[in-house]
Amino acid sequence: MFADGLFIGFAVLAVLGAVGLVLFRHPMNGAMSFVVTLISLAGLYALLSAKLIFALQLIVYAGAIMSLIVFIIMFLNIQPSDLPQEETKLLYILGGSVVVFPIGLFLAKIVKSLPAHSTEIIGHNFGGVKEVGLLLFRDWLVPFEIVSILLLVSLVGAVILAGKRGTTK
Amino acid sequence: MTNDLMLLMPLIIVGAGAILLMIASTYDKLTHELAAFGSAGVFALAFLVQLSSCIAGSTALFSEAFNGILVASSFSKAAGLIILACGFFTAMSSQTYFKRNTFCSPEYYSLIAFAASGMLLLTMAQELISVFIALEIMSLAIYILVGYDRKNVISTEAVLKYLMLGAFAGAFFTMGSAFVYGAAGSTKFVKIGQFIAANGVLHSPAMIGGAFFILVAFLFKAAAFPFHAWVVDVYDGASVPVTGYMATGLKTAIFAVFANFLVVDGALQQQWISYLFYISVLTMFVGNLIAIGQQSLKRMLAASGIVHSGYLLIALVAVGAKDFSGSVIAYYLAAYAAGTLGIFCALSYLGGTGESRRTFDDFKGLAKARPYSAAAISVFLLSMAGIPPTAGFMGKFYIITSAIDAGQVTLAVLGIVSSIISMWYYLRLIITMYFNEAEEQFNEPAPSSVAPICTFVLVLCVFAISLYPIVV
Amino acid sequence: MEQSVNYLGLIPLFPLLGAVFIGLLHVFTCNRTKLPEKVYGILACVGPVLSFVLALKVFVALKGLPAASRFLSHKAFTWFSVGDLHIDMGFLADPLSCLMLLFVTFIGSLIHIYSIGYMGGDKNYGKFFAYMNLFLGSMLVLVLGDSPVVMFVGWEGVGLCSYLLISFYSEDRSNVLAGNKAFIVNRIGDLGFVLGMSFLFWGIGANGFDYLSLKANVQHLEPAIALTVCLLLFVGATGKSAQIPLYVWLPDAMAGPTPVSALIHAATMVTAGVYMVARFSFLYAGVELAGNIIAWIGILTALLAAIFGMFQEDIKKVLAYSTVSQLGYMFAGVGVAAYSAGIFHVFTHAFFKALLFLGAGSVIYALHHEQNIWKMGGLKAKMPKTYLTMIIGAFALAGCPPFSGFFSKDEILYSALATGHFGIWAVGVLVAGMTAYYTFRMIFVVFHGEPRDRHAFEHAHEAPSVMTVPLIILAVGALFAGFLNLPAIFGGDQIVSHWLAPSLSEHHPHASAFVEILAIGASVVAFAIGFKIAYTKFGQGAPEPSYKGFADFAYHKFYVDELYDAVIVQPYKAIGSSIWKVIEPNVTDAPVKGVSRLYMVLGAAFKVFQVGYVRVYAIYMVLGLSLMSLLLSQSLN
Amino acid sequence: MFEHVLSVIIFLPILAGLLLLATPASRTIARFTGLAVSLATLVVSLDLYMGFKATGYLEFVENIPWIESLGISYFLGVDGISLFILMAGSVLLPMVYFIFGTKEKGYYANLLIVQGAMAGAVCAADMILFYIFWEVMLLPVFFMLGLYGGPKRLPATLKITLYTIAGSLLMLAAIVYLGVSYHAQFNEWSFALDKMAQLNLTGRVAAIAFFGFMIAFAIKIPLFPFHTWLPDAYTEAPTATTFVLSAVMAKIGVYGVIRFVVPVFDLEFARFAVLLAYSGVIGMMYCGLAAITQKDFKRMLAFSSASHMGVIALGVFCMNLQALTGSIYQIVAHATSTGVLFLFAGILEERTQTRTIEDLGGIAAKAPVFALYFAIAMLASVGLPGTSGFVGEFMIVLGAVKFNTVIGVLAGTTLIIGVCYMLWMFQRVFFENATARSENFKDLSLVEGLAFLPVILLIIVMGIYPHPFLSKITPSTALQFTQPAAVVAQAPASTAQNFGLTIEQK
Amino acid sequence: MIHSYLYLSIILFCLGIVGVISRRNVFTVFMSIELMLNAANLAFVAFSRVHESMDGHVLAMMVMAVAAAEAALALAVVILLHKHKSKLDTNVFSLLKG
Repeated sequence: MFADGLFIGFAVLAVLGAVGLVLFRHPMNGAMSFVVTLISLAGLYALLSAKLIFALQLIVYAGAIMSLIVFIIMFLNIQPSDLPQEETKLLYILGGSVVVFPIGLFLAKIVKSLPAHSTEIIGHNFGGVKEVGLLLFRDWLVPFEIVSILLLVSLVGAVILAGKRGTTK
Repeated sequence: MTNDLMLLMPLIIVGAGAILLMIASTYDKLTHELAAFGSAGVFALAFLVQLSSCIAGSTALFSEAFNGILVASSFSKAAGLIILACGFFTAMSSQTYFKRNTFCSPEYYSLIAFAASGMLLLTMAQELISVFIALEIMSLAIYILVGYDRKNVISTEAVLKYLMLGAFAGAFFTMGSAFVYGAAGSTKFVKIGQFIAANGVLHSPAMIGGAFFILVAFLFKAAAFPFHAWVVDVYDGASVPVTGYMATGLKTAIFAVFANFLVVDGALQQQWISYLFYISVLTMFVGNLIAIGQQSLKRMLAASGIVHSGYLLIALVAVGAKDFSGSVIAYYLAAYAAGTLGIFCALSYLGGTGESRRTFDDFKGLAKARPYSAAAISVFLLSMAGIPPTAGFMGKFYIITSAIDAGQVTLAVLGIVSSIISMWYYLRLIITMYFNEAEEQFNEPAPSSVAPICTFVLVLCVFAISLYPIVV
Repeated sequence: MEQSVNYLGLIPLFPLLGAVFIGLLHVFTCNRTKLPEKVYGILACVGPVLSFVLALKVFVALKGLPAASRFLSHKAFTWFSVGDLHIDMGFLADPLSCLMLLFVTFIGSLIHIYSIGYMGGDKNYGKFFAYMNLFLGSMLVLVLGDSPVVMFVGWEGVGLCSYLLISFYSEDRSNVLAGNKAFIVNRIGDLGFVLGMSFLFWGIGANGFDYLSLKANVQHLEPAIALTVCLLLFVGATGKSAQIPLYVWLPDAMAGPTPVSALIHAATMVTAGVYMVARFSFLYAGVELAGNIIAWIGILTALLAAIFGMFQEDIKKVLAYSTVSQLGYMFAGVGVAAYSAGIFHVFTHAFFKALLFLGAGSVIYALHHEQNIWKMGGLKAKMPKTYLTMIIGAFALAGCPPFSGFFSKDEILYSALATGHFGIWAVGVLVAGMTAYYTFRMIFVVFHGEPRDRHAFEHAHEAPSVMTVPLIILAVGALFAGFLNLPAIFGGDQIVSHWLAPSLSEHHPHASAFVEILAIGASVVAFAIGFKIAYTKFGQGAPEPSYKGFADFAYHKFYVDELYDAVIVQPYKAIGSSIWKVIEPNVTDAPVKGVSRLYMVLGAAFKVFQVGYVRVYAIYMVLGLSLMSLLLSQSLN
Repeated sequence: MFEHVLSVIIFLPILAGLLLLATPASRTIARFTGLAVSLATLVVSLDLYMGFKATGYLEFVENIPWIESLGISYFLGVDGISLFILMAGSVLLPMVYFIFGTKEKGYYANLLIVQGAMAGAVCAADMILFYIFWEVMLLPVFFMLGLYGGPKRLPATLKITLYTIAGSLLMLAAIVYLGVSYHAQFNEWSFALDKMAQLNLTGRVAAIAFFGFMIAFAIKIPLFPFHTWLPDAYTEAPTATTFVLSAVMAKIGVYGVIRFVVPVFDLEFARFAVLLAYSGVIGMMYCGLAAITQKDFKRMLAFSSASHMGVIALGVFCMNLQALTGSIYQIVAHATSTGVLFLFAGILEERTQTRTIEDLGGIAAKAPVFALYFAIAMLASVGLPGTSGFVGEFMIVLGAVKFNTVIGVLAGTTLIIGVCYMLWMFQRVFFENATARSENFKDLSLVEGLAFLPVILLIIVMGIYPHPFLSKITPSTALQFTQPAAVVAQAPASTAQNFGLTIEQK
Repeated sequence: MIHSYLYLSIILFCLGIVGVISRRNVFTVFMSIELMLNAANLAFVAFSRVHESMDGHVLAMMVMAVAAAEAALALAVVILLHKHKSKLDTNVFSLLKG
C-alpha cells in the first residue's frame, strides 16, 4: 500500500521531470528537471528491490553524468541569444507526440499482454552488491571487460575532439 | 582452451595493438607514418592468424569459456577476415591520405584498431548487451574518426549527425533488448532461440517488440530505408579513408551480427521476412534515386552503399532458407568491400589537397593523365555495378540465386531492376574519366606509393575473388 | 530416259568466263593505258560463238535421239541440300531449251559482232562487253537450268545485266534512274517467282525439285495451290516480260545502247517470261483459269502497247512498245495453251525485232545519236542496206505473209480462235492492224519523204560492214524463219511444233479449215488496212503532227508512269521519311526516352529529401518506426 | 589437332589486348600485334574448321568444373550452329588491321578483346559462362564507341550500353531461374546447356523467364521495336566497331535464340513464335523503309543491317529446317556482305571526309576496283543469286511460307525493299558525275585490295557452291527438330574419344 | 503491479523520442536520449524483478556505463560545435545536404 503510494509519487515526479526536460527552453532548466526524473527513477529501482542499481543510479547518473552535463553547460556559459529560436517548438512537440503515439501504443499492447506479477520487496539478498557482483564477475565477465575498452575509446575520443590538440607530428 | 584462445587471437591482437598504439602515440617519436605501418602490421598479423584458424576450420562454439557470449563460427571468421582486410587497407590509404591532409595524429590509427576490435566482437557476440557494447565501441571509434578533422566544420557536422542519430538508434536497441530479456528471461541468443522454439514468436508479443527494436537499430547502422538519410551526409563529411572504412568494415560487422541475430531461430526470421522484403526493396530504390542526382563522388558512393545494403537485405531475407546463404552474405560483403575500398584507396591519393576533387567533373579526363588509376577505378565501378568478370557480378549472382532459391522471385527481379538503374551513375564516372577532355593535368605526383600499390592489389582481389569464388 | 552430257555446263560457262576476264581486264586498265578496242572485241565474241557451236552440238545430239526421250542433262554439282530441299546446279537440254539455246546464242553472237562497230570509241568499251557476256551467260543459265531455282539464277542475272546496261551511260541521271526502275520492277516480279517456287516446293517439291520430277508429280498438286503457283509465277513473268501492270520499265530501258535494246530488251531476256510459262506448261496446262488470265493480260498488254506505239516519236520507243505488244501476243498464245505457237513467235520475233533494233541502231549511229523520227526522213537514199533490211523486218513485224512474223502470229490467233477465245482473237486482229500501222508509220517517216533535218541528213552515211552484215543475216532470218513452222494448210508440217512437242504438254486444237482460213484472212486484212492508213498518212513524208485529245493522252502513255509515281513511289518515300523523322523518335523510341527522362526527374526529386537537418532525419526514422509499429500492433493479438 | 583449341581462340586475343592496354605500346606495335594475333587466331580456327566433323553435336568440348557448389563449369564446344559465327569473327576481323592503319593503341586492343569475348560467347556451353562473355563483349564496344566515335558519340554510347545491359541483366535473372528450377527438378546444381535442355518448364514464371531471354537477345539482334539504339550507335561508332557490331555481335543475339531459347523453352517458343516472327518481319520492312530516305550512307547501312537482321531472326522463328539453316547461312552471308559494306563505308568516309550521300558521286569511274568490290558486296546484301546472300534468303522465305503464308509473303518483300535503297545509294554515290569531294578519290591500294579479296571471293563462292558449308550446318539444325534436348549435348563418349576432346577423359 | 512500472518506462521512452525529434537544442536532444536509456534501464530492472534473476541489474549497469561513455563523447562534440559556431542549434549545422 505504502509502496504503491511511493510508486505513484515517484512516477509522477519522473514524468514531470521528463516533460520539463522536453519543454524547458534553456538546457540548464532542462537538466535540472531531468535530475528530478533520475532521482525518482532511483527511488523506483529501490521499490523494485534493486539495491545496487538504486545506488548506482544516484551516484553515476544523478551524480556523475548529470554534474558533467551541468558543468559543460556552465562552461559554455550559454547566453539566451546562443539558444535556437524555436517558435514552432510546441507544434513540433504536438506533431511528435502524434507520430510517437503508435509506438507507445504498440509497447503498451505488449505490456498489456504480459502476465501480471507482484512487486513487493523480496529477500534481502536480492539485488545486493555481493550477489550482483558475483553474477557480474562469473557470468558477465566478457561484457564487463569490453566495457572497459568502450570507456577507453570514449576517453580517447573526448581528448581528441575536445581536448587541446598537439601539433601534428 | 588454447584452441579457443587461437580463435580469439585476432581480437586480442587487434585490441592489444590498439591500446599499445594509443600508449605509444604519447611519445613524440612516433610519427603517424610509423603508426600507420604499425597498425597495418597489427591488422596483417591478425589477418594471418584469422586465416590460419579459418583454414584449420575448427569451429569450436566455446560456450563454456565465455558463457555463450562470444562464439566463433565459420561465418564470423569470414566476416572477421574481411574486417581485418578493411582495416589494413584503410590504414594504408590513410598513410597516403595524410601526406596531403594534415590533421592526423597517431591516435587515429589506434582508433581504427579499436573500431576493428569492436567490429570483430560484433561478429562474434552472441548476447545482446555484448552486441550493444561492441556496437558502441565500434560506433564511438568511428564517430571520433569522422570528426577527426576538428578544424573542419563539415566533419564536425557529420559527427554531430552520426552521433545523435546513432545514440538514438542505440536507445532503441536497449529498449528492444530489455523487452527481449523480459520475454525470454535472458539476452543470450541461445536462450532466446530456445525460448522461441519452446513457445513460438507470435505467442510472446514482448519478443516481437524487442526483436523489432533491435532490428531497427541494426537497420539504422546498415543504412536501410527509412533509416538511411544520415549516410550520405556522414560519408560526405568524413575523410576519404574513414568513409571507406565505414562503407566496408562497419557494414560487414553489422550484417554479420544482423544475420547472427536473425538465425537464432527460423521462426523469428520468418516473422520478419515480409518487413525485410519491403525494406530491402525500398532501400534499393531510394538509394538509387538519391545516387542519381548526386554531383559529389563521395555522396554518390554513399548512396550506392545504401543500394548495396538493399542487396544484402535480399540475402538476409533468403537467410535460413539455405545454410549456404550466410556464405552468400560473406561473399557479397567481400566483393563489395574490395570494390569500395579500392575506390576510396584511389581517391585517397587522387583527391588532392583537402579533398579538392569532390565532384564528377573534377575527374574529367583522368584516363589521359592517369591511365592506370582510371582503369583501376573503372574496374571497381564495374565490380560495384556487377559486370562480369568482376567480384561484384558473382556476389550479385549468388544473392539472386539464393533469393530465387528461397522462392523470392519478385525480390530477385526487383534487385535486377535496381542494378539496371544503378548502372547509370557508375558508368557516368567512367564516361567522365574516359570520354571527356581533361580540364586539369593531374600531374601532382602521388604523395606516397602505398595507396597506389594497395589500389592495384585490390584490383587483383576483385578479379581473384570472382574467378576463385571460395564460398566459405 | 535422259542421258548426261558434261559439255552442257560449258555453254553458259564460256560467256561467264569471258565476262570475268574482260571485266578484270577493264577494271585494271581503264584508268591507266587503254587496251586497243580490237582486243576486247575479239575476246568478247569468243564466248558467244563457242556457246553457239556447242548449242549446235546439243541440237545435233538431241536430233539423234528418239523424239520421246529428247533429254540431255548435266548435274554439275549439288548446289544446296537441306532436308527435303535438294537443288542441283544442273542443266537440262530438251527441244524447248535447245530452240531457245540456238537462237539466243546465234543472235547473241551476231549482236556482239555488231556492237564491235556500234560501240566504237566508247570509253567503257571493255565494260560494255563484259556486261554483254555476263548477260549472255546468265541468259543461257536461265534457258538451260533444270530446276526453277537454277532458272532463277539466270533470271536474276539477266535482270542485273539489264540494269547495268541500261544505266551504262551512268553520267546521266535519267539513264541510271531507268536502270533502277528496270531492276526494281523486275524485283517485284521476282518476288512472285520466289513465292511461286516456295508454294510449289511445299506442294510437290519434297521428292525432287527439278522440272522432270515436278512434271512427274504434278498431279499430286492440289488445284488451289496449283492456281496460286501459276499466278505467282506469272507475276514473275509480267515483270521480266513487261506485261501489264509491270510493263513500264521496258520503254525506259531504251536508255541503254541500242545493241542492248536489241539483244536484251527485244530478242532474248524479255521473252524469258514466255519461256518460263512454256517450261511450266505441264503445270499451266492443268489450270484453265490461270491460262485465261494470262491470255487476257497478254492481249490487253498487246493492245495497250500498240496504242502507245502509234504515237511515239522516239524510234526506239516505237520499237519498244512494239516489243511489249508482241510479248502480249506471245502470252496470249501460251495463255490459250498454244505453247509451241508462243515459243515460235518468240523465235521469229527474236529475228525481226533484233533486226529492227539494229537497223534503228545504225540509223541512230548514222545521225549521231538522233532518235526522234521527226528529225529524220528520206534516209533510204543514204543508207540502202539498212533501209532494205528494215523493210523486211517491218513486214515481218507487221505480219505480212510470207514473212516470219505472219506465220507465228497467225498461229497464235488461230489457236485462240480454235480454242474458242473469240474475244482474244478479235483484239488480236485489231492489234495486228495497229501493228502494221505504227510499224510503217515509223518506216515511212524515217526513210521516205524529204529529210526534215538537212544538216543531220548531210552527215548521214551507211554503217560499216561489221554492223550491216549482221543486219543482212538477221534479215534473211526474218524473211524465212516462218517457213520452219509452215502450217499444214500451206502444205507444210509444223516442224517446230513437232520438235517442241516432247517438252511441252499441249494438245493441238483441231478446228475446221474454215476457222483456219478465217484466222488467216482476218490477219491479212488487218495488215492491209493498217499498211494502207500508214501509207496514206506518211507515205510521201508528213510534218510532225501535233497530238491532241486522245492522241495526246496516248502520247503521254495514259499517264501510267505518273500514276504509279503518285500511287506507289511517292507514298513509299513518304512512309520512309515519316518513319525515321516522325515514328522513330516519337513512337518506337518514345518509351526509352520517357524512361530516361523520368529517371532524371526522380533523381532530382529525391535530392530534396536530403534536407541536411539532423532532426528531420530523426523524424524520418520515427515515422518509419511508427508506421511499422502500427502494422505490427495489427498483427498482435 | 591439339585440345583447348577453343580456349586458345578465346583467350589469345583477350590476353593480347589486355597486354597492349597494360603496356605503353606505340600504335604501330599495337597494330601489328593485333594483326599477328588475329591472323594466328584465324589459322587456329581454320585448323578447327578442318577438324570439324559435323556430327551435329558439340565438338572440341572442354569441360572443367569451376564452381562446384552451383555446378557452374568452364564448358566450351562448337557445333554446326556456332561454328560459322566463330569463323565469321576469325575470318573477318584481320581485315580491319590491314585497312585501318592509323588508329590509336586502345582501338586495336579493344578490337582484340571483343574478338575473344565474342568467340567465348559463341563457344560457351554453360549459361553463366555465356553470360560472362556476353557482358564482357559489350565493354570494348562501350570504350571504342565512347573514345573513338563520332561527334554525337556520348548519347549513343550511353544508349547502347544501358539498353543492352538492361536486357542482359533480365536474362541473368532468367538464367538463375533456370538453374534453380533445375536444382528443384533434378536436385543438383547445374547451368550446363545440355542439362537445361532437359528441364520441363510450364506456367507463368517460365513464360516470364522466356521473355527475359528473348528481350536480351532481341535488343542485341536488334528486333523491332528494340532497335532504336542501333542507328545512333552504328552511325557514331568508329568503322571497326560498327563492323564488329553488325558482322558478328548482332549474330550472337540470333545465335543465343537458337542455342538457348529454342531447346530450353520449346513450349513457350512454339507459343510465341508467330508473334516473334511478325516482329522480325515488321522490323525488316520498317527498317528497310526507313533506310530509303537516309541522307547519311552509314546510317542507311545501319538501317539496312537492322532490316536484314529482321529476316535472319525470322528464319529462326519459323521453326522449320530450311528456314533455320537458311538463317544460319544468312548470318555468315550477312557478315560478309553488310559487314564489309560498313568497312567500305568507313573507307569512303575516311577518303571523302563526308557521310552525306549527296556530297558524293561518280566514284565508279574514279575507283573501278573499289566500285566492283562494293557492287559485289551490295548485290550480295540484296540477295542476288550467285552471291552468298541468295541461298539463305531463299531458304528463309521458303520456310516462312511454310510457317505462315502471310509472314512468308511479307518476308518476300525484302527482295524489293532491299534493292530500293541500295540501288538509290549506289546510283548517287558511284554513278553520275564526280563531285568536289569525290573528285580525286583514291582507289583501293594493293594491300587493301588483297585484304578484301578473300571476302569478296567468299561472297561469290558461298553463292555458287554453298553445299560444303551447309553440309556442316545441317546436322546440327536437323537435330534441333529431331531431338531438341540433344542439340547441345556433347558428342557421345565414343566419338568424343577419337577426337580426344573432353578433359575428363584425359 | 509490475505493469505500471513498464507503462512508466514506455511513457518516459516516448517522451525521450519526442524530445529528440522536436527540439533543436543539442543539450536537450542528448538528454532526451539519456532519458530513453533510463527508460530502458527501468524496463530492465522491472523485468529482472519479474524473472527474479539479477541479470537485469547487470544489464542495467552496462547500459549506464555505455550511457556515460556516450555522454562523454557527446559533450566533447558539443564543445566542438560551440567552438565552430557558438550556437547549440542543430539546424545551424546543415551544410551537408542534397
